[in-house]
Amino acid sequence: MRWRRILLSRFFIVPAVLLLGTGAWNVYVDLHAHGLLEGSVIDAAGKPVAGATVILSVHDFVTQVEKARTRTDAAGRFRFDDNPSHLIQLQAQDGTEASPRVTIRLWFRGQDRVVTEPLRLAPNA
Amino acid sequence: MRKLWWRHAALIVISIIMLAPFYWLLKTAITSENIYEYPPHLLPVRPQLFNFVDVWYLIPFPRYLFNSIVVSLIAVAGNLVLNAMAGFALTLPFVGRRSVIVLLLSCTLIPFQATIIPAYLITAHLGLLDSYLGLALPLLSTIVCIFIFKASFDAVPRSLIDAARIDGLGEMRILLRVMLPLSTPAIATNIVLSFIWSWNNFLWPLIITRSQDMQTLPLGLARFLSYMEDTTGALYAFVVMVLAPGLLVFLMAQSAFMRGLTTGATKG
Amino acid sequence: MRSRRRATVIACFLAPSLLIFIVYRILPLVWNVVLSFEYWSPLHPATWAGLDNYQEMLQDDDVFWLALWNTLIFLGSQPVAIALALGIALLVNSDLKGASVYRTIVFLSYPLMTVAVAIIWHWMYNERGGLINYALRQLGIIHQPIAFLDSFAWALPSIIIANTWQVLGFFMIVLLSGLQNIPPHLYEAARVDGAPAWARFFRITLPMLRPSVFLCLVIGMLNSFSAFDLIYVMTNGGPGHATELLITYIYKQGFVSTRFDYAAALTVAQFAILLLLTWIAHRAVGGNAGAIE
Amino acid sequence: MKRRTFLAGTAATALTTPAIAQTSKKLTFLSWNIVDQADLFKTWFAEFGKLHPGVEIEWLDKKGPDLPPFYQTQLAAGTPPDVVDLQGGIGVEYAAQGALLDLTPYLAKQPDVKARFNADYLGNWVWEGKNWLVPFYVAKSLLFYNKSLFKKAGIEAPATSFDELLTQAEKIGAGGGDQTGFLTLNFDWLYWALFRMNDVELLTPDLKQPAFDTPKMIETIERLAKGTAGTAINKISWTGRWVEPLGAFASGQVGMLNAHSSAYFFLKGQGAWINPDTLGVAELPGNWSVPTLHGYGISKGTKDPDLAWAFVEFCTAKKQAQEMADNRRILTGYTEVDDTLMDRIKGQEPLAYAVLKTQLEHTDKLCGNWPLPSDSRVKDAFYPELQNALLGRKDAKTAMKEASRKVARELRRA
Repeated sequence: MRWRRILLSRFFIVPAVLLLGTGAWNVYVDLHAHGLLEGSVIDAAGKPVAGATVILSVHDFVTQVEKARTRTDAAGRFRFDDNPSHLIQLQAQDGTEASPRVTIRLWFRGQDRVVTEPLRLAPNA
Repeated sequence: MRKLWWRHAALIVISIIMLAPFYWLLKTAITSENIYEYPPHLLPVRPQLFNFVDVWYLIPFPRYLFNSIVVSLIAVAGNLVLNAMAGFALTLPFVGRRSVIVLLLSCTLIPFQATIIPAYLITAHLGLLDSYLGLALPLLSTIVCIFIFKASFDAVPRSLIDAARIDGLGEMRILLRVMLPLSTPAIATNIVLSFIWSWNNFLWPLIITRSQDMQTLPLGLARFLSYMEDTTGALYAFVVMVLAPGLLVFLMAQSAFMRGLTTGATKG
Repeated sequence: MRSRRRATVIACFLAPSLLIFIVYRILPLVWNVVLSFEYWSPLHPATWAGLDNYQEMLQDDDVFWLALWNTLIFLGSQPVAIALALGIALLVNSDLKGASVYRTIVFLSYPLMTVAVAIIWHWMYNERGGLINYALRQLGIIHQPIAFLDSFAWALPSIIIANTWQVLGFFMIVLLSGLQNIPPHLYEAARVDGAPAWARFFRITLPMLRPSVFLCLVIGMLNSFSAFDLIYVMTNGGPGHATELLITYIYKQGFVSTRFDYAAALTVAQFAILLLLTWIAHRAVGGNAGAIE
Repeated sequence: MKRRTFLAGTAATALTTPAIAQTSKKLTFLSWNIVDQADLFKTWFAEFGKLHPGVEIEWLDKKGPDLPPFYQTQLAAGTPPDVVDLQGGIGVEYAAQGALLDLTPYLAKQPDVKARFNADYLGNWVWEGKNWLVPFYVAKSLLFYNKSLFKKAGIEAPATSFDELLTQAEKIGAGGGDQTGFLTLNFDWLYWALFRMNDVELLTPDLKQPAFDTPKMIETIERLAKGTAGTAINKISWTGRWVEPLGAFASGQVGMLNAHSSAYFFLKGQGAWINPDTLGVAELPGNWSVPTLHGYGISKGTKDPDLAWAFVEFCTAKKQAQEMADNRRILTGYTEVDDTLMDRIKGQEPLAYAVLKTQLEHTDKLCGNWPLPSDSRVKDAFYPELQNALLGRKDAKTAMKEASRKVARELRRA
């Protein structure tokens, strides 16, 4: 009988729930943290742009370091598969035109994410 | 019943004053607005939880949390054992009892900040630098908690103690079998107070820890404060993460703690 | 033979605690006392200085007197906090519905880390975006924002309010436990004699609360040490030396100006002053230090 | 740091084993709040380990206000860290106390190492003719100004004299709202250029006597106090520490700010309005500036001075200095490395380029960096009195007489 009282007491339930939650979250993170990042680049008129370079830079509190570059395919889509961070900025460049820096915040490092909002190129002001 | 309404009103005002800083802390943690703009917004603007993610990766939070927990557990265990024994010894009449009490009382008046170098030299001599025991050693016993135990032991009726002595129980068994079961409230108070004081200790860990992974939460907070001097949401998110464990433990234990302190040691 | 066995038992019950206090409190105090009569810095051998440190402290150092004055003001604010806590304790000490909820709310601020409390209040006193300036301006009490932590007049009161906010809960709890230890029959007798509420309060409640009040005063004195973190983070001594307490001045003299000998003299002075104050408080409460509830 | 360390940590608890593992040779490096470069340091330590097999580096990092207590306690215990990162006045103070190793012989033996550094910055830590620290992070005070407020007040260019500076401040201050003209940081003598441009000297050339109690000083203080009473000079200049003054300037209500280059990154984070068109950068009148330098020093109590020097030389070598400069966008005092950094960010961040450029010019006009063994005590004796005079709580004459008496006593005692 004493064991039942302890099991139901607050001091057991709250830590148990916390540990369960952490464990479940860890499993979810492992399944979704391959660093995949996909998105698309369009020009001012909205047409996909092929061959544009997309720069991925990791944004730290103090510094900002460029980590990877890739080019868009024929359909204007680009794909990174080694995103190391949880706070990154994407910028597309094609000749003189460039898109504004888009900040993307993820829930954990390397979270797989498809960027729905395309990077829109604008003539370099 | 008019008095009741007036009493509730006063208590509500007091509660608002006590809770306002917590609300502001939470609000700033979930929005990273630059809190230098005037007028400040009463309701959160564009709330988002990403500050917590940034903080989680910048400061090794689990490691600091783990260190703080281990040190606090050692301190709480030490406090319970040492304070109970000292409290019980002070209830027994012996020569020089008053001078020991005065000595203990005057010990509370020695500020820790002034004892850092000798304390460090002694701990270094014991070879406990940069270790959990070294961190917890000065906190193993607290004078206020000794007196809390002493008060609750004084209130135990003499008849019970004399009966136990007649049955031939040794002093230690009297303490364990007779005294402690009757003063669970004092135990609860001791646990909560020693946990709070060891959890909040800032200066001693600063001096005695060397490596990164021995630091405790207050050091992580002080480190973050200097590293992120400005007041965006990240600093406040970290403050929330630092306070949450302590508050969680307190809220869980508070009913026993409140009952302990407010129902007094024993009736009559 | 039995009393000698009892003495050894008492000795080994007291020994561990006393050992901790001797090693981490008394030995350092002795170290400070010895050092206060010498010239010493970490790499030089100690040379005898006689009363030079004390003489400099008393005659030459006006910051010492300012820090002492600030410390006394700070200690003077503790009875105000105790009175406030007594008011709240009386309010809560009834069979009000929700009384325990109010108790928890008021006590919620005590377990917080003083460094965290300092960060919160440091921002709340901010001139531009701070909550207090905003509230005062909305209520029309002030028109121009006050830079609380940067003004010589407001800096110390601001620190005292932040400290009171944190310790109010603990004082309330200690006083509440004192209140509830007062046997109810005393009140019935007074009510039967027709004594009005305030007479009951002054003739019964207050005298019976003496031990709790004394414990609060001792805790209040300890608060002047824990206020170190508050001042270290909020104002670091404040504009000029406006919020310099003895405890922060000792830390600065020791570790910033690397004058450990002078800091030792300050430590001894502070210890002596606090000992005197404790003795006075002890006397005022009707001297019986042992009966602390 | 995988998230699961929290769970793994709770399982494997080594309760009492001291963390200082005994290996063949251990070098302790104490840095001043550079925790953001943990990854960079790991690569350095690995590389240094390859050059010196069997050497293990223990890296400690303490933030600014916490480093002195930690270092002094280690000194008292006789176990000072071998290599220590010190800042400005503290460097000379610890050298004068005999805590640091004289680096002159090492620099003499390796002139190529000595040639790396900008002579003025290297000279910042010369005391009694000896070198005590080598710089690795240099900054000095400069004038940031709000171009939009300048335009609104009809001011074309930053001031070239103290009088012009005050009149410009008054003009901007009169702009209404809670606008103020000028604001300065006040820690580590950063404000001293204001007095140096008025030919005020703090001490006599032999650094033994105070020399600031002059009519010129009284006049300068009275003019600054009049400005502080009005809206020309923001009061936070004399009472704020870091977050308050820079936050006030970042809110866009202050015309000019006297601060050093590392303040720029804080301003950029706080002020959304800051871009090359709205934030101007210039030297203070007379090109005077106060340096705040970080340098590597070696504790005299080190067990292996040559190994410690090898580590200092390694950390300030071209490759390492370049990595530190690129990561933190700072100038290292290593002339060659700084030039390459400047070329790189010239295109990328024009504003950062403009800020950092001021740090490399007029390094012959440094002030406020006297090699004083009791720098913090002189500062603690002087500044409160100056502050009282500037805030109008005391008249300048009595404040300076009192400050002069106190500073003389501190100098006598050192």
